[in-house]
Amino acid sequence: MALVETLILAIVALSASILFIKNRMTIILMYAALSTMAVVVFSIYSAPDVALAEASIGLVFTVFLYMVVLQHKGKLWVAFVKVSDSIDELEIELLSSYCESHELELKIVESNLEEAVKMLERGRVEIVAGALVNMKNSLDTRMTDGFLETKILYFGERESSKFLGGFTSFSKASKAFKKGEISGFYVDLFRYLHSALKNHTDLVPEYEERNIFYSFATIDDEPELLRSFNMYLSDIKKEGKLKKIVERHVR
Amino acid sequence: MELNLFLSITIFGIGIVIMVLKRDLMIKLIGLGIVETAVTLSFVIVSHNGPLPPILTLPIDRVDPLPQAMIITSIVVGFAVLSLSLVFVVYLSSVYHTTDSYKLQKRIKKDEQ
Amino acid sequence: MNSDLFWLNGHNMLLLPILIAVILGTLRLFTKNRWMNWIELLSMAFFTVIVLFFQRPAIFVVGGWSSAIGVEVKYDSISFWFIFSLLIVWSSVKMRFEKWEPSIESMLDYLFASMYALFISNDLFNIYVTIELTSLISFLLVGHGKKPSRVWAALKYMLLSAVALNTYLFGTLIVYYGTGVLALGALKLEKIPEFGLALILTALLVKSGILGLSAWIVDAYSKSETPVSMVLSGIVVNAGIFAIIRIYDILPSNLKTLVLVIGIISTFGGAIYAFGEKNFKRILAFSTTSQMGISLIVLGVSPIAAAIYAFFHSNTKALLFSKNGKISTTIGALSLAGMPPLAGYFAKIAIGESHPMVSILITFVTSVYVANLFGPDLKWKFSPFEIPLEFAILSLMFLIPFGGVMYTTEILATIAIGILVGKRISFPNFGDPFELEEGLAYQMAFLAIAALTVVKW
Amino acid sequence: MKKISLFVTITSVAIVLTVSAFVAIIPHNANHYPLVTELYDGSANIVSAIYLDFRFYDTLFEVLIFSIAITGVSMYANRVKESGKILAANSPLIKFDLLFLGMVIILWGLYTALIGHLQPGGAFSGGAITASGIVVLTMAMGSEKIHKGVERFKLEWIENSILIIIVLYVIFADIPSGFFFPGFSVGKIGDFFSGRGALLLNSTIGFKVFVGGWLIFYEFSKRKESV
Repeated sequence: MALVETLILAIVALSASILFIKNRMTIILMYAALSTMAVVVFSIYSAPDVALAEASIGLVFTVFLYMVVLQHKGKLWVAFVKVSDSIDELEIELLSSYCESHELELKIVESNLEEAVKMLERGRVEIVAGALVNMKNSLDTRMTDGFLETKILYFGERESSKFLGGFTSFSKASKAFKKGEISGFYVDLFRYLHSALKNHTDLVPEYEERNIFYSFATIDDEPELLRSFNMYLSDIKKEGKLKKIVERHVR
Repeated sequence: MELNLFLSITIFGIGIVIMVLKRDLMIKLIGLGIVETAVTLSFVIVSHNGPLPPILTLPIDRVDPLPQAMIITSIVVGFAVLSLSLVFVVYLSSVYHTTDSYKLQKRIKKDEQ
Repeated sequence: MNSDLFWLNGHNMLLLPILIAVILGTLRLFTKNRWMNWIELLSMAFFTVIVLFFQRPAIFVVGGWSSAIGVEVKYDSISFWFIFSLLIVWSSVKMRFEKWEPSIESMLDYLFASMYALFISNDLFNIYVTIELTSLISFLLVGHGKKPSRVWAALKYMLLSAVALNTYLFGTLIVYYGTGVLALGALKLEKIPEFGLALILTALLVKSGILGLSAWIVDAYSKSETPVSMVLSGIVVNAGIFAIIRIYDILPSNLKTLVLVIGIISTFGGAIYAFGEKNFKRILAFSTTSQMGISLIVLGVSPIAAAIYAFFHSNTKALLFSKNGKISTTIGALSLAGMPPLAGYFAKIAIGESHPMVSILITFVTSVYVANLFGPDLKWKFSPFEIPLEFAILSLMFLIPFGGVMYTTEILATIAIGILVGKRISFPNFGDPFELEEGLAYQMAFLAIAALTVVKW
Repeated sequence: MKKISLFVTITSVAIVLTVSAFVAIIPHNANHYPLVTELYDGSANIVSAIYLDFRFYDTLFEVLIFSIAITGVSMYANRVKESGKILAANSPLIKFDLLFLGMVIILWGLYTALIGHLQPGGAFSGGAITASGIVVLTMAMGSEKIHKGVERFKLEWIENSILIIIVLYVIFADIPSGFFFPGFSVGKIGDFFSGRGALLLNSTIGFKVFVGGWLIFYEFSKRKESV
């Protein structure tokens, strides 16, 4: 029977062409077409029970399950560290506009700094946001380009001083510094201003380092995410949108 | 070997190559489904040694019913395996936010340290 | 059993444990009470022991049909050894009284049913169905627990064995295409297409924990919970080796040589991988691959010896995986290495009779990696669930009149030297190339080799 | 490493294909099964006679496999935190059409399951067709409204207790014959009450497959779009 041979050859061609296709939905539809042809072959070869079972279980219900489970919109998982309102709103707006431009869904997990970094290393999130500065020995993950210039304020001696002295907040670090547990630490401008405005701290920075930028930390096994995000940042810099967003939030 | 059986073995091999080549776990599962389709096809081809379906017909002019009964069993088994592996993939992607098998293995290795 | 009371003849008594296990497993879903474990233990032990003691070797067709249209079951001494080890390991796992949810407990009962059905099965397709059921249960058991890495191990296991079982199905089809029968008893008389046998053999080797071919084994054993590891290494790993024993005498001679070669490779390769390991469970996982290779070598000598070897190995490995205390670990390790009064020694005699050099070499490599098992974290501890396992290990002592005693001093000296070497020298640790894609590649490569051995141009 | 494994796989698949092209098998053309199974089993459809009677021993394990899959899916899906749902069809016309279609599909599936020993069909395909009818109903009504039934009727309990019915059937169906697996009355061929236990088994196993498919779809639709 020539019809059956042509159908089986078509199945071979379809399954071979799946090798060269990237998109999941297309592949699932091709699988559906393939098993439909198989069902036709079964019914021609006078196996009605097998045709019915394959059509109901192997074709229809399986494709239903794939369609239900498969997501049609990618997600971007962000671990978010609250610092102060203005910078938080700025970062949220940047991330959400990035997600809009790339058809992603923004998922935000709030946590403190060290938990966020741990989640990033373990691959539980893809981006950490929260007033991170892209200078060396700040974080040992990939940092994006900066979106906002800031200053780094040094307290105590500058050598052997760590970001917040290894603590999670400015107040803890300053307490430890006053007690003399750490010889010195440095902090970015916003954290300092936030706590300085809240509780009038008497610590004055001895030294400040300029042209440091705020940026996001991305997971290290997805270079394409880093590349696309940097491209997006440079684009909105060229358009001047970045300036507007920054001025809207930060005075 | 008969042409149809040889073609179904070809589909079997293509399914396995899909399972090795593609990095996405969902597409690996599709490859597994293609392998099962190939096996079903070959069973039906072997069972077809007579013109008529096995309902109220003489043994001389009907197909062999035994491979059909066996392959119905294995279709159900394939559906069970598919749903279980699908729920495993859903769980893994809800923890690690990826279905790419290489990235998944890397992240799990990091997670265990 | 020849005495029929009512309709409980031998056929029905042979099938009764399966049905009882299914009923108990279904009832177990509805209750959380711990005393249900006692009911399960006692009833399964009762019905299985009746079969083990009174059942004579026989071949039935389920439902009393003719052998051509029904499913054939066969009970003989091989089934006896496998069912005996299944009963011991299963009841010792149940006796741990883990704090499990009811579904897992019921799955253990279904596991008993499916393994029992596999061990009396004599039909190619019935072997497929029971092995599939067994592996489905073991996937769920491997993934059980909080860690996500367990789920990845279970998924890897699932994909690899799904491919293997489809290969098995294809081989079954080709055998049926050429001969028209599925019952193994009738297949002996037919002329079987060897290509199908090559496919079947590949699938069964993948299921039986050979090094490389079953790439899932390291992760699945080392990452899962302790009782789950006991179940996997004491019960589930016997499925493949039992099916290989059943089909061994219908294999052509060149495939038999291939089985011997892969057995030797797996024996020493698994041992070499186990040398450099420090993790307790990973050592045991690689040792399982090595021991399965040994049982393939024994299979070349005689099937019943391979059955006894599998019996000894499953009890020993279950005892070792429990990692309960110094006593159990010492007994298990010495028995694994083949210390004379223990089970491992009498299991190794079968090789020693034909080629003693191989037996000495195997003892040496085994005792080298056994030395790594004794870490600092072992405590003096004893639990009642050990008792059946240790009794089973010591019980083979009564085989002395049959097995005979040979090479005692050589084996003792080899064990001493091996343990010294393992303690002194630190071996390099190879990484494990046993991820998903590699496993599929190994399967396909072995399939190609097996196909090349059977082809006639 | 991955590249090497891909290369090995492709070459060995090619080797297997070339070998299988040279393998010569003389087809045996087996056909062991008697005329229309008059003496043994009254069902007209011989495939159903095989998997409900001659080889029911295999089908028992098949049913076990299915119920274990259901248990496993509900066990592991409960660990997933994300949640989604399927919304109801917004326009009333589409809603009515989908409802009607779903009802028709469910009736068709029940018929297919019950008539399996006379016509193509049987428990597994019938149950799956009924479950896909439930899927269509879900598209119409939205997932919450439909899936309330799962909790209300304690479907998992019913679905599990069906196994006990099957095992009791196996044990007590045919005591005089002295064997476990064959069922009771043979019946006349083409008769609705024929094929030993075909009606009982088709209805129970079909119901089990239907409930199992519903449960699996329910668990997955609670985690919609999560991969």
